[in-house]
Amino acid sequence: MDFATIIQILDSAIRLMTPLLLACLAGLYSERSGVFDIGLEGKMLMAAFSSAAVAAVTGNPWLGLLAGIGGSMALAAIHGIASITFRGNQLIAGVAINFLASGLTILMGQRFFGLGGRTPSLTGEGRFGEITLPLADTLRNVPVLGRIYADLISGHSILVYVAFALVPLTWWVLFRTRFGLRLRAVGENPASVDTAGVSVTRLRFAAIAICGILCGLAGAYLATGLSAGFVKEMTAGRGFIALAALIFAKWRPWAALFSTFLFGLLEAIANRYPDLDMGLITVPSMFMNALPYILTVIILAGFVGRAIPPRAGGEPYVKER
Amino acid sequence: DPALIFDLGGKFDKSFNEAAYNGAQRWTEETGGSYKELEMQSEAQREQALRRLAETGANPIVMTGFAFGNTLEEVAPDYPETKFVIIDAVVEQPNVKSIMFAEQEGSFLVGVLAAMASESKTVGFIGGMDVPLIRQFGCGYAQGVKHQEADAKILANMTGTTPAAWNDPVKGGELTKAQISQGADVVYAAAGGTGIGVLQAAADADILSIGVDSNQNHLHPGKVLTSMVKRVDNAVYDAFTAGENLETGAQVLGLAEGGVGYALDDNNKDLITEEMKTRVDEVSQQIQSGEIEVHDYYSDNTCPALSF
Amino acid sequence: MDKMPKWADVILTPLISLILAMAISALVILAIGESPWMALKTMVTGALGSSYGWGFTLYYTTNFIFTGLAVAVAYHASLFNIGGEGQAMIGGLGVALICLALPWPHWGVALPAAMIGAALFGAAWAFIPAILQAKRGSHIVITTIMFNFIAAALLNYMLVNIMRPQGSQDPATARFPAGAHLPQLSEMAAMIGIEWGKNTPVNITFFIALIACVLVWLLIWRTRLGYEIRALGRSEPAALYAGISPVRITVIAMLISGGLAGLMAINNVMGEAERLVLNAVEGAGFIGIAVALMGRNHPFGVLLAALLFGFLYQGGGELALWTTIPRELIVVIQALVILFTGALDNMVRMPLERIFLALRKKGRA
Amino acid sequence: MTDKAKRPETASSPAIELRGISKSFGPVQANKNISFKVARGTVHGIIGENGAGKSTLMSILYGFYKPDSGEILVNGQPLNVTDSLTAIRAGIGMVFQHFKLVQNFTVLENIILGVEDGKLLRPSLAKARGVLKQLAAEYQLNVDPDETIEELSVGHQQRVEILKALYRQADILILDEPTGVLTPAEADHLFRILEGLKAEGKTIILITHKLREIMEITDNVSVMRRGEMVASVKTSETSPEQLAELMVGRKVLLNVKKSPAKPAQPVLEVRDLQLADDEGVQRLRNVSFDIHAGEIFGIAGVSGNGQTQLLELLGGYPEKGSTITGSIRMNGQELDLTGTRSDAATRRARGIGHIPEDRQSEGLIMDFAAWENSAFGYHHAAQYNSGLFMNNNAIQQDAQEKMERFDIRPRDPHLAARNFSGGNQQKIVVAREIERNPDLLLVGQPTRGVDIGAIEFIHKRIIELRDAGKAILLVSVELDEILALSDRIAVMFDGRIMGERLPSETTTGELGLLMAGVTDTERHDASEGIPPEAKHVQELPDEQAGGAG
Ligand SMILES: Nc1ncnc2c1ncn2[C@@H]1O[C@H](COP(=O)(O)OP(=O)(O)OP(=O)(O)O)[C@@H](O)[C@H]1O
Ligand SMILES: Nc1ncnc2c1ncn2[C@@H]1O[C@H](COP(=O)(O)OP(=O)(O)OP(=O)(O)O)[C@@H](O)[C@H]1O
Ligand SMILES: [Mg+2]
Ligand SMILES: [Mg+2]
Repeated sequence: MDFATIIQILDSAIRLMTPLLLACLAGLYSERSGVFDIGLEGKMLMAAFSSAAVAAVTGNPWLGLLAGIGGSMALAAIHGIASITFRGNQLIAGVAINFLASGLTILMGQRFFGLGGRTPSLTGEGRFGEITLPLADTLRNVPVLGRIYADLISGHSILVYVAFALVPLTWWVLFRTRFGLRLRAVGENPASVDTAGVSVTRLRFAAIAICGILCGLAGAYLATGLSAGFVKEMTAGRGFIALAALIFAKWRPWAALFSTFLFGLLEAIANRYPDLDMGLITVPSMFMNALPYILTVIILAGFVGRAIPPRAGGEPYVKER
Repeated sequence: DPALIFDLGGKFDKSFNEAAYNGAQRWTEETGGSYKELEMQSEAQREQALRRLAETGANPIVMTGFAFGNTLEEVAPDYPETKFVIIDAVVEQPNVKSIMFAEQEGSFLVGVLAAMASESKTVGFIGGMDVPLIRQFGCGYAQGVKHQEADAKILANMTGTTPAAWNDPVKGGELTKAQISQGADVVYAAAGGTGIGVLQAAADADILSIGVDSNQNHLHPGKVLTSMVKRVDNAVYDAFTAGENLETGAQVLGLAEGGVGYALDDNNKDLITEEMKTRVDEVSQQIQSGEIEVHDYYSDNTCPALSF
Repeated sequence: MDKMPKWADVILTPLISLILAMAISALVILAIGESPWMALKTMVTGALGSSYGWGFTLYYTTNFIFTGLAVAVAYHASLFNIGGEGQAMIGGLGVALICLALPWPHWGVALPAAMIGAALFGAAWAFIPAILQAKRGSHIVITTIMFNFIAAALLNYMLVNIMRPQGSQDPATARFPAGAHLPQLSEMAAMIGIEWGKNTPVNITFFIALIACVLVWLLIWRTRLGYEIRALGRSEPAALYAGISPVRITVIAMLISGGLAGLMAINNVMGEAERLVLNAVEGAGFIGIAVALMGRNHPFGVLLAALLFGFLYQGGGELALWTTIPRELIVVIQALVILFTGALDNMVRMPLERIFLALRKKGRA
Repeated sequence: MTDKAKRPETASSPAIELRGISKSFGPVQANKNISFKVARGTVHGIIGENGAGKSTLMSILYGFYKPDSGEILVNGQPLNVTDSLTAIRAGIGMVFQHFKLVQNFTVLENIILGVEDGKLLRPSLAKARGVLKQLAAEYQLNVDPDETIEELSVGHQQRVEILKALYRQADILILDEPTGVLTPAEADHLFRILEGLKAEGKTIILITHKLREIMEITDNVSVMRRGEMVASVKTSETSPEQLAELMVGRKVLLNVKKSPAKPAQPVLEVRDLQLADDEGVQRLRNVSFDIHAGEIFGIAGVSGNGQTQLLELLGGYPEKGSTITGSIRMNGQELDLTGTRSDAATRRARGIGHIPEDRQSEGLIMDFAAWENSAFGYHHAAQYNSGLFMNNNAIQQDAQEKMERFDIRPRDPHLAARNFSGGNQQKIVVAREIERNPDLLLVGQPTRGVDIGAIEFIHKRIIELRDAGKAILLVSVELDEILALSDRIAVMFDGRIMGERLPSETTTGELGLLMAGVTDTERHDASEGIPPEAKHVQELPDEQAGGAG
């Protein structure tokens, strides 16, 4: 494997991990506040659709992004009302959101654009373009570091940089601010927050709203950054992978960066080597496709150990029964 | 009235269901006739849909997709008065017309074009879900490339192993970029909705791509080298036109029958040079005359030009 | 003391929730410019209006019973098995291998053998996540999600490269021998001279599913094993105190769960398709999650929820088949039903409780 | 945080006045039209049986629950307590029966939660660190501010709760059963702190089941029964007997009578037991003792000195990853220490019953009905099964009878365990274990948080079992309980048995010294009369354990 290949694989891994990272951080806020979210997939899908739809109509990806966030937030609101206000089962609410998004996106797409659920393809300014960082072209000729800067670090969509910046930001919010302290507390023991005179409901809604925003970014990146429009079911299970990455990361931001990178990397490797020729036998492409999942299981079994979720996670906060 | 049943992908699958739909639309526009159409919702419905349509007197009943083969085998004898048309599978019943497309031949042609258009002599193939049909596409393509350029390199990827592989433009784009980084400068997508991502990524990187099933040249004018068209629309149109007098039996639509081919239109006329056009037409003739024999993947589940 | 009578909680609450879900669905249908009334009529007649509709409704119900029970059993041990999809896929593989292995003389012999194959393969697919959870603490939610993907790849490989008959382009196995043909309910009805559900896929597996409900009920609430499963699910320290081995129970519960999911293949692979196709499970594993949660993880609840989803599936299918309403509408309706009956149930229950409390106070005064 | 100057201090008005407070939870009326006053600068006790409504009333005062009706006056001013923040601002602090701490937060983080200054944590933490140091010095409330809660002993966790209230500058401090989880030394320490607070003019409301504490520390006492306030009296004008009668509504025996033991053959012989946990920390060191049929062997000690590990090991479920050596003989037969035949089920089959220290997380499945719990651990017994299935009718029948014999209320076997009060939950466990008639009964903290009536009952049953010729191992942090029940007393410290005494020949003072790790030889050095400093007692084992590991 030469240097250029490594750069290419890493570059691909970065693009592939970005939606996972955004969704994973989204889930992190929600679950840290004690609301389990298996509806990440649905929110991303809805965001992908609404961002692509609005970007297609207006030709402006930023308006698309706003719409994406709006779409995802609408589903987040449903999740909140069901699982916080009415103390419903968080998992069921998440399942419902996934179905809802899967149906509604196509229904609306068909109604607005008549393309069987697709949105028209975005062209030129309608998408988030790749940003060339300053001096990327001049530095490209510097050995190793220059290549890394120019080909790996530079040249991504703005949302990629946002996603990476969100990791330290999330860490900082969680562990250095009042809001973060309360958020973590409410996910561990809501009664402690309640008896301190802080509203459990408000905190959890805030967390869910942030989750909605981040899923919005993830969806918008899929539809208006990585591709040029919406195709039905285009999230293709990434919400579930993000959830797995979140558990993998034991609900910690830096670890989330690592775990989503791992998923991105494994997928990039499988993409690059569709059938691995290992001398005697050739590993069939099906197994290269499944490789990221197999390796995840192995890593999980071998190195990660028990992941303990936020203690109050999954349970609605009920004072009086 | 005739009837048309779409397979699970749905009629807007950007692939052959959509082509079938277009054929039926064309027939409606030209004849003013009407037809019934159904989209499959689940595996178990196939039989239900066939029987219900037959009972309501629809004739002929056209269905797209090999997955109907087994069911039709059972249902057809129960409705001897009704004619059935199945696309992509062979069902040996007196009242069934089976239409197969020689995808390998069309793919062979675009393979030749790809090899000629490629400067790096490295070309790519991206399939959707890893099923034999897609391997047939890939195999024909690879043979065409090798025929033209014996030491050309062919990169092949399948998107995945679940139906999600048909609708993952993001992964399609990523696979394209991976192939580009390995030198590919022409990429052929046979991947339904995933292909949209492939064509997009190719256009973004300013390399050439090849569309599939219907003419996709217009998606990125000047960036799509050509499309391997599979004239499912014609097959449906013809079946509808023939109506109840349809001739049954098996039929393979290859280059000779105009069932498959490559698309040439305003969008790609600057990409296909005179030389390329001459060459590809020559190859087409050779295939039709049997001078070139294109290997059929189904015949032995192997491909001489590509390993899966 | 309960805040309201049990019947109100078990019947009234879900009923009102269902009506709410239907009302919102009607609004959605109006919004896409169709008539809700027509839609409802199509769905009801299509799914329940004829023996034909019932034949399909019950066929889907059968699938959902198995996957729903699978999720429910694991849930009692507080294991969230998202892997029903993969376990059912691999169960199908088991069925296919067995059905194709021998020229079965009669279904009466083939069925038990295939059931064993289905259950064993499904259970085997659940075993690795189970043992990893029990011994290594690897989170079962992740491992079962991963095993869904791996199962898809494995099945893909088996069907495309190994089990596909020579020359066929369909990634599916050959047809099972005639001796492995399961009696359809219509055939059974015909034997006693009734014409019922002609050409519908519902078959004898439906009764097996009903028996499975009863057996699961017995298992969970009448056996020591079920008692231990429930105890472990509620409190691991207490289980240890009582001499219940968490490792053993975790593994057993997941084996049963996977086995049940695998058994679904008897219905769709052996009973309906009579061969194994790639897409055989069609998401029933995921619907099983909704079914179990809505059925409150009780076999009887699972049965009812499976019926509801069977109805939605068939009625919705009819809707998409015969009207211009896109099929995605059914997905939306399903989502709304799950949302209102499963997650927003307290929205209905809380006011109801207040009403009943007021009534009781009045009654006392 | 609130500014003290803003609070009106009318000398004549009581610190707290409640008028006509009522509260129902669904059909249950927890508080019925309660009115009462707490004078400023006093310690006011509240007693009442389990479920009488004490916690509910205090939670209302603290804004945790909303009352259905009634009025709250603080310092003579009506206060609309809508949430806990209002209460905190009005100078009310509360230490809940079940602590409201975040387990994986540090002490400091828990302290500032909800009263952070500003949006960033750093300044708040720095400030709290300073204040904490000051408070610690002022009230001897030492805790390491950077320790996480889950690492702390229960006693220390309680200190954190008190510090939380003080940090919020509470003038009125409510403590709900604070001593239920404390050792005598810790409790004494707490009371000294409370006296100090009172001396500063703070008002304290103390809920407890222990009449001795009421008599010792309170100025006034109120009695609750079934949601009503039945009496409010000056402590100096009442007696424990009178209070007990007010509470329960009948006469109670405050000390169970028992005849001298008639020990017979040894039932349990423990030799050189060693246990190191999965982190290698030595939890049991060379523990050896015998228990004979017909005697109660009491183990006293500050919690966290290996008693839990001893009980779990004998009960068949030592912590995962422990290394164990030594030998245990039961009725002359060797017991497996590891492997599948060392689990709790096997131990039960050998005739060992076990009333665990923690009834809620170990002894009961809270979501199971009482009848299901009544067979827990014995669900394989022949009498509860018929063939493949469990015989639910038999179990229910049996549960019904146990509930009669043990006076478990409400007498409804179909009610879930969580819906019984703590005392009745404990009775379900005690009934289950005693009625199996085990040869050896392991008993851990049998009356923690249980009211007087129930304590009397449980003690009687344990003695009856002894008199039926069974061996009993009693572990309790309540010295009174140990002294009242045991025929022989051992004291555990840092995983070791420090010594054995006969109850008739020892004193609380002597036992207290042993519990602090002071042996007979060292004892001459220890100055007479000064009990070991509570903090010292608490922290010694931790340090030593850490050193060993
Ligand atoms: N959160 C709650 N939800 C419903 N009912 C409750 C709740 N808390 C208390 N109750 C009811 O209120 C009554 C009073 O309970 P409370 O906890 O105030 O008693 P208590 O006097 O503190 O008892 P204990 O001595 O056991 O602590 C109980 O009988 C119970 O039925
Ligand atoms: N969340 C709740 N839901 C229903 N009932 C409750 C709840 N909390 C308390 N109770 C009721 O309150 C009563 C006393 O419960 P509480 O929790 O105060 O007891 P406890 O603190 O466990 O007992 P103890 O004081 O003996 O430790 C019980 O009858 C119980 O039914
Ligand atoms: Mg209590
Ligand atoms: Mg209480």
